[in-house]
Amino acid sequence: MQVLYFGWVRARIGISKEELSPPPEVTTVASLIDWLKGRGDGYATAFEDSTSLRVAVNQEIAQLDAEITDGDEVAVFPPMTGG
Amino acid sequence: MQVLYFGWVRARIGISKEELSPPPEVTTVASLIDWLKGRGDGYATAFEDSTSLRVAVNQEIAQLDAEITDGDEVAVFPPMTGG
Amino acid sequence: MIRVQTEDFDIGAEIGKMTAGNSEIGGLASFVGLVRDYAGDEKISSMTLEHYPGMTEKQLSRLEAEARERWDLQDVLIIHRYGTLNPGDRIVLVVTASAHREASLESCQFLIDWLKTKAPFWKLEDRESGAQWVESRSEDSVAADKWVRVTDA
Amino acid sequence: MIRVQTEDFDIGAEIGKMTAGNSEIGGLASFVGLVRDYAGDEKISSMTLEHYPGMTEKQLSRLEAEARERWDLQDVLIIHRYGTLNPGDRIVLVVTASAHREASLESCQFLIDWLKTKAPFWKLEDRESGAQWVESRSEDSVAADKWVRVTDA
Repeated sequence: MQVLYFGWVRARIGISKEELSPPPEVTTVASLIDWLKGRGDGYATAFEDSTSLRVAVNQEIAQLDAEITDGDEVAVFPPMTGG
Repeated sequence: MQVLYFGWVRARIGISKEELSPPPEVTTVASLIDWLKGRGDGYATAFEDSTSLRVAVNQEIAQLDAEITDGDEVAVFPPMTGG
Repeated sequence: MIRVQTEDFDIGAEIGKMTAGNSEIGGLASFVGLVRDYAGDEKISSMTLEHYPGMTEKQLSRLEAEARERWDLQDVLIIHRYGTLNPGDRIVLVVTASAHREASLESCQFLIDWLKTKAPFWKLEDRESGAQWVESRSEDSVAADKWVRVTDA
Repeated sequence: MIRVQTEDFDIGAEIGKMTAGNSEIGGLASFVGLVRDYAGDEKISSMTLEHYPGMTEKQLSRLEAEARERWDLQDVLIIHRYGTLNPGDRIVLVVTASAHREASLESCQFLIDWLKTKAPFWKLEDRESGAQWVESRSEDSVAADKWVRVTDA
């Protein structure tokens, strides 16, 4: 599973992209985020406040409870500030 | 008194500007228009429907009952179509 | 700034001049009105704009002042052409610049809506069937009236 | 048409290309967003825009399609820059062209409002006090939400 981070999520974690193989209990974006929190302080800080997180699955805006599988591209980022 | 015509008012009357000395009973734009109607067919046709006429006195939008005096610049025209 | 002229204008150059050296501008909205080649299903070969010299400049200056009073604007430009124009030719340019996008977009819309009914221009279209004066549209009055403030009534 | 690029753009040239040879366009609205030199009372020395390559293009194309579905448009152009920009630099250009001014003005406002909350860009300001991520504003969500149609809810 390809996981991407942008904005201050990326800055706190320290990397912009990683290839991960989460355990079988990770079936939604929310559970992925919970699992990621255990990977280090940067992740814990980045994912501290889930209300300030936005996600995309396969480059489409999704909700935290969206289901994900192995081949998906999942992105976690702050609210977008385009324009 | 300087009187100006624009748009189809000008086209119907056939001139764009004239220097006039209306009689003393002409004290408002409406009475000026009534008086002008007697000056020829072009005027009568141009001023046929007073609801489609707009006026300006001294280059300021005015109403038909606006008072006018000798030195004024009075303009009569169709609704404006700027932009 | 307002300009009433027969010559064409260069949108990029005008916007460039406005933003050069003013880095307080966050949003810049513009509108260009052009001569269309059809009125309904009738082809237009040209359009002649007549205006009221003197009053036109007064009215445009007043519109600019009104926009600046209602919104916090860094700059305003209104250019309105007159004379004979061909389909595809530019007629009018409105540019508004502000620190914030809302002010620039709203004031640009305001100016265009008011120009339609408050700028002393009249348009004569040269159509296949002959010359035809462009009539004012009731929608334009409605659009202009939505900007009237209760305190003005 | 949409473009995501680091390079600057030439507003006059873009608008010129759009109107050249299309005399069905009666109104053309545009918006340019620029980097301001201050955030509150703090001076900004530069701004770095990060985006989500792939998703950005998808989202901008979707916004263009949505605008074309809602309004009768002759043309749409969205150019969004990324990378490091200085105060006064252009960030984004939206141009909408239609036979009628209302459609061009409304759709331009719509696109800018939706870009704010639906285009995957994030902005890092280099301020006197250090680097600071630009936060999303609740007003921007309100502005974006006003375009949500009942049928979409």
